[in-house]
Amino acid sequence: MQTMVDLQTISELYKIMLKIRLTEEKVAEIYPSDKIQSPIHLSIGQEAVAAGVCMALGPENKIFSTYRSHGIFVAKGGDLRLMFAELYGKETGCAGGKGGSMHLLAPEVGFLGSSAIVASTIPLATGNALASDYQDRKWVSTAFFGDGALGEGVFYESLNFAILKNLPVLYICENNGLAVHSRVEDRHHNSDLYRYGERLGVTGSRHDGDDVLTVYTVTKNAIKDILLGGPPILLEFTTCRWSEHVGPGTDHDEMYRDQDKVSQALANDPINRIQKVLQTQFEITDGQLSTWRNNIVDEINQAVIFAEESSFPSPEDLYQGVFMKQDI
Amino acid sequence: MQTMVDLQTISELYKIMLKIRLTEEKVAEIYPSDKIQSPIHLSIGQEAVAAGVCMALGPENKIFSTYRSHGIFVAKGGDLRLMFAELYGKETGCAGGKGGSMHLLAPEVGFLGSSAIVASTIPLATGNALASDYQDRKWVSTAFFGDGALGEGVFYESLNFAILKNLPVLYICENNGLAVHSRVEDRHHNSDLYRYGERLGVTGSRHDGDDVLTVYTVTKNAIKDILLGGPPILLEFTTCRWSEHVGPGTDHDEMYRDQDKVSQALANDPINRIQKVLQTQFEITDGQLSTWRNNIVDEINQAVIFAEESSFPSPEDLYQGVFMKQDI
Amino acid sequence: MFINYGQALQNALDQAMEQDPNVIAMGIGVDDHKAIFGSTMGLVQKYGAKRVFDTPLAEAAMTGVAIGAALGGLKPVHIHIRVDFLYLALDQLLNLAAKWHYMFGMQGHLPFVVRAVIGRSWGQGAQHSQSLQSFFMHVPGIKLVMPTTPYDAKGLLLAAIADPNPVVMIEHRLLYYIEDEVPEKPFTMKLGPAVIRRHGKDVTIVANSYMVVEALTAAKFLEEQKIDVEIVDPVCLAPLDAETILTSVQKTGRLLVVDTSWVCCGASSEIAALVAEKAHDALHAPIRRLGTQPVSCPVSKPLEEEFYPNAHNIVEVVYSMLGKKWENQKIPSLTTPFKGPF
Amino acid sequence: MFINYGQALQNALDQAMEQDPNVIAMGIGVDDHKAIFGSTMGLVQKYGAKRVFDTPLAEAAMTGVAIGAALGGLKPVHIHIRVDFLYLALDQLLNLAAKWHYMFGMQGHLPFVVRAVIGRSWGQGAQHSQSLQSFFMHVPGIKLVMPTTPYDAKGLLLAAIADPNPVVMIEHRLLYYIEDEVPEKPFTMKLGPAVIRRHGKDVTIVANSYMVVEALTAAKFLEEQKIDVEIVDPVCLAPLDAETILTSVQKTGRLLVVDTSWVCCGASSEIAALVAEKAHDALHAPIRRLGTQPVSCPVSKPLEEEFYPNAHNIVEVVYSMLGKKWENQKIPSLTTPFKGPF
Ligand SMILES: Cc1ncc(C[n+]2csc(CCOP(=O)(O)OP(=O)(O)O)c2C)c(N)n1
Ligand SMILES: Cc1ncc(C[n+]2csc(CCOP(=O)(O)OP(=O)(O)O)c2C)c(N)n1
Ligand SMILES: [Mg+2]
Ligand SMILES: [Mg+2]
Repeated sequence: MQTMVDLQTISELYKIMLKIRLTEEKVAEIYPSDKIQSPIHLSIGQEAVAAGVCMALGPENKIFSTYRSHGIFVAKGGDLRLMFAELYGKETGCAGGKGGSMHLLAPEVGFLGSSAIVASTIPLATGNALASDYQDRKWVSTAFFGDGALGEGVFYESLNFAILKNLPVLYICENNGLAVHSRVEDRHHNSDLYRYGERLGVTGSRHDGDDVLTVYTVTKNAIKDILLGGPPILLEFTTCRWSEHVGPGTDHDEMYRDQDKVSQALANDPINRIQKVLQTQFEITDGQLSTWRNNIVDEINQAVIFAEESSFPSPEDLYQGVFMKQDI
Repeated sequence: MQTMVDLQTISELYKIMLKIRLTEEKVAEIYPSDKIQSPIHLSIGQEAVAAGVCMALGPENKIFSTYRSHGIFVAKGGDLRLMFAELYGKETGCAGGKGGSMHLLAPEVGFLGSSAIVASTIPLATGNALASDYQDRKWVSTAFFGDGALGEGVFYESLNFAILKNLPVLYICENNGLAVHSRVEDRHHNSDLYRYGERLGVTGSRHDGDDVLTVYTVTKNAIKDILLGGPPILLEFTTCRWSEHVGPGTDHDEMYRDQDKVSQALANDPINRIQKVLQTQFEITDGQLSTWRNNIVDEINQAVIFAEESSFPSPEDLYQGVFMKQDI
Repeated sequence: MFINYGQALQNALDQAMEQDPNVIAMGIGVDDHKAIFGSTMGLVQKYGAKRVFDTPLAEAAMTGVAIGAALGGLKPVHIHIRVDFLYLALDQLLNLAAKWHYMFGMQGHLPFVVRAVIGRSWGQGAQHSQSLQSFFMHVPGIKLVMPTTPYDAKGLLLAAIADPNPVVMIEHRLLYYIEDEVPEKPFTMKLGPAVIRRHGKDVTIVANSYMVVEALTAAKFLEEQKIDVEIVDPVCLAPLDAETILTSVQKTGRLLVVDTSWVCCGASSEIAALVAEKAHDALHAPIRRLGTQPVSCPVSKPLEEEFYPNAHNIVEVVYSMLGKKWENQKIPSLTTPFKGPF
Repeated sequence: MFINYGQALQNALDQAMEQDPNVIAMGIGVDDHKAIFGSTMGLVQKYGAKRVFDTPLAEAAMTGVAIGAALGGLKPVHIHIRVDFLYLALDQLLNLAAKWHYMFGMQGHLPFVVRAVIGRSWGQGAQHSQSLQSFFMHVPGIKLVMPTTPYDAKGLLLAAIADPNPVVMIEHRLLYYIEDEVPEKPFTMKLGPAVIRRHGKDVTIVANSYMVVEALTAAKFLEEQKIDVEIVDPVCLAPLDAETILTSVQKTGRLLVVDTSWVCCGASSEIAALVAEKAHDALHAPIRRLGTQPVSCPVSKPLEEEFYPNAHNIVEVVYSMLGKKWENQKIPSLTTPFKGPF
């Protein structure tokens, strides 16, 4: 499957993943300074899912996501400066400082919003697909959610409606096996999450979410099928959250962790995996890799400077924007 | 399967079904007089489900139901006088006149309550089963709901929890193919409702809900299995609502109705079906049948008289009972 | 046109759909022969099943579907035959829709409308009779309207659909059969200004929805007793037209608020608190509130009658506010009472 | 014992579980190492996984499970780490639990407790900071308590568990780290009576939950300015102890209400309306209300500070109620501000 993806795409995927990783590490580094006064949910270790899915989606297809969205923001092509500014609560942030880390968006590249209520954007993506369908399937709408979301009723309600109306919607379950500190097997009798929509009529499949080429290819195919009129699809990508649930650190030694899974994940860093492909199959040199990395580091540093130098909103801004003014 | 049920049980099932039918007909007869000032949802045509399930449950197992519960009240063994009094809004009613037709209960025979919010008692039965499990599976808790309930998220949330904890709960889906005026196939891509819990881990099966012996036998077996420690079970019983959704009349000619289904159902009256078994296999005479019927008619008439003669609550009763007093 | 409230709603929705192909109507029963008490009658025939469709029973997700569709360029009108079912949709409405535009720094907006009917008629009981306007007033970000007349029904629904924000419209079953003159052409009322239903000088009665009918009944009777009440109908409860209410109280010096819901933390408590804060010095008597009694709605007729506030209660309170004793005469009803079968 | 609020909750739950084998604790995260800010610490180890268990993310059904379990003889304590998630449970709580005992003619009762924490700390944003007490006050049938001190936390939780009715307890994250003396033995507070946190004669401040801390800070400062405020903490908001509030206002002639939530149709509007109705003649100045500003909670620090009412705002309003001009001095804080990382 891997060789079907061209070098440029693979390089792009690699760069996105690295950018996510380095961004998250920068966030974690800054966090203890209290410059980011908002809970953060890092996606270190899960980069391949965001990168593969969002690259396949491109900016024209839409996405709705969760509080754990730094990676998606980056992968979908959001402006990193706006993200850091948002984390800092600055007026230049992607949500004007009002949303914070849990409410990122980048509508200019199809990232329409994210919610801190688990599963709550699944119906939104579904409804957004209804709007697309209304316009001859102009785009695919995507819901991004964790394994925790399959506990919530709206997941089933949404899938039922999506298949009933054959909507152009893609459901991406990023299964890191954990909801906060609760293992998926302690929340579900049957761990085959990708099959949970099956009896409603929504076909699903499970894939290695740490293999970015698989994620990309599978998603690309799903989008193609859907745009051709195919039914909604559920894709489950298995992965591992390296960070603690919320906050800048790690908690690999906590009891709730499956030690084997953690060590395995750390040993199979999804970024290393794709880096190896670039090095061995495409003979990308160390020099090339470090140029890429340096560019990313520069961009991140610029973004941080942008955030630091931006102004806070003024207290009066608090009162702006509850309602949109009538004439749009 | 039918011959495994003894004569006494069959007679009992027949009498319950007939009692439901005649009760509903009496309610419909009274209704235009405005003595019953509350919406009524009749179960004419669906008698076999209530009778078979409730007879199998007996008074020791629990049930939670919906606004369409006259049949369940009768079948579970509730005192008919209290039901009529409740419909009349009298203080002697099973809910003191406060609940009305949509909120029947008969806790003394294990009918713990009913709700007019579709699907809302499914989690209650599940939680009640948790309490049973806590006491070494003392009883099976049953949720009674229509096909409409499978649209609602709590159905899935409840089943997921029930199988996770292996609770002694029985889910009864009374599928009359309609939710108000909406056909099941217009609400669900896949009409195999009994399989909707399958991927969560809850096994289901579908049966002819107009064949009371099947309903009874299948339910009896399910209860036995569950009480022995088996997993929760979903039973779907197909049937037909002869009445309009709400109100005393019929609406067989309305567009939303599947004419074939209606004529077929009317031609296969579930009460006639079991009556035939009694007559042909057990040689029950017409005389015997009419004695039974007369007794039922008497009981119903008595119940109506009881309701008519009972007093309305006094206005001050309005203020009683929001909270239970501390010492119980 | 001389049409009833349900017909006015239908007419508004019809005109909105005719004007704007992005307007869709969805909800349980919108396409059936009962057509939500007639308010969606004929629309599926006229606009087709893509624009007018029944939904599975799934209030939470279907609300999210409306939000997502609004973000995709549609203008959904999501209809519920009972307000009570909105509890299931509150996460979507109050955690998401109400916050969306603000939380995202004014990016993204949600032009959708939720219509829901207060079930009161007879014997609807605890779960089919509620009116939850105060929830939408409490949490910022949703507009909340309660049309009283057929004119309002049309003008407010057209305005709600035109508004770029989420608007919840709470209708009243007992108002559906009231007929009145309504302009044929499309028109919008502003989402904000209150309507003065009756001018008067002795007492300000702020009443909403069906409570306006009871207040008018009371007013007619009081008039014969030479008591002249002013009736202010907020029509739009969020945002609330504080000014019209305050101006009226400045004039009358007395305020009675009558709401379709419970008093505690209800719309009536907000209006009372507002006046207590802002027009304290104008008050000649303590503010009074009337709403449903602090219990669940019972089915039994005598209890149900005791549960709901009515013209008698209004007259009684007005008397006591004016320091007069009420002899409990019979007050002629202005409306024909609801008559079954259901 | 000198313990903090979270420890007091843990202690109460521990004692309730020890006393009554039918008490169970359920909810997302109740059995993990963070133990809901410590408030369920050690309980799964002590009572086992049958009595203390994590649940799938399914607030609606799990609430129904608690109701059904209560009808089966258990006494569930269902815990939510954020109040905001309760929107998902409102159908179960307000359509079912609140109505059950009444609607069924006083048959069946629901001895269960819902605990939920107001998320305010820093940067929690629009969906992790809300406090919905007014919803439970509006719909009859649920008791609603908001403990302020560690003592309350223990006394109210034990009372809530012992109560045969559904009780919702809304806690506050910022109170979790406050320490105080708490009796070791089990004890219950009554679900009803308000607590007078400070006696005074000039102005009555009714404040709840964390707002009591801000009110006390303001009071200390005002004392130095020779202004003597009385602070009434309702503690139980449903049913509400109107008498204690009214008695205080009769004495002071002035009322300021400070609530953790929005003003409109909030707890503060109810208390204001109540006093306007029942103690109108005692009032020497208009009633005032303070709550969160009428927008969604923003993340950005300067906006968040503007959003929440604080001791400064209280002092300012008290000054204006007394007709004095406030020079906007710095008010020394009585608490250490929340400090991250999260
Ligand atoms: C409806 C709801 N319930 C509970 C929470 C608290 N909570 C926040 S994140 C989370 C875990 C979600 O796990 P998952 O969906 O797998 O996403 P992940 O954090 O693993 O990315 C929980 C329970 C919430 N935010 N929303
Ligand atoms: C949550 C909810 N949504 C909508 C309704 C309105 N409603 C009442 S009965 C009904 C149909 C339910 O159909 P089904 O579950 O199949 O039961 P049946 O009436 O066929 O017995 C609907 C939509 C309701 N009561 N509750
Ligand atoms: Mg997860
Ligand atoms: Mg049905």
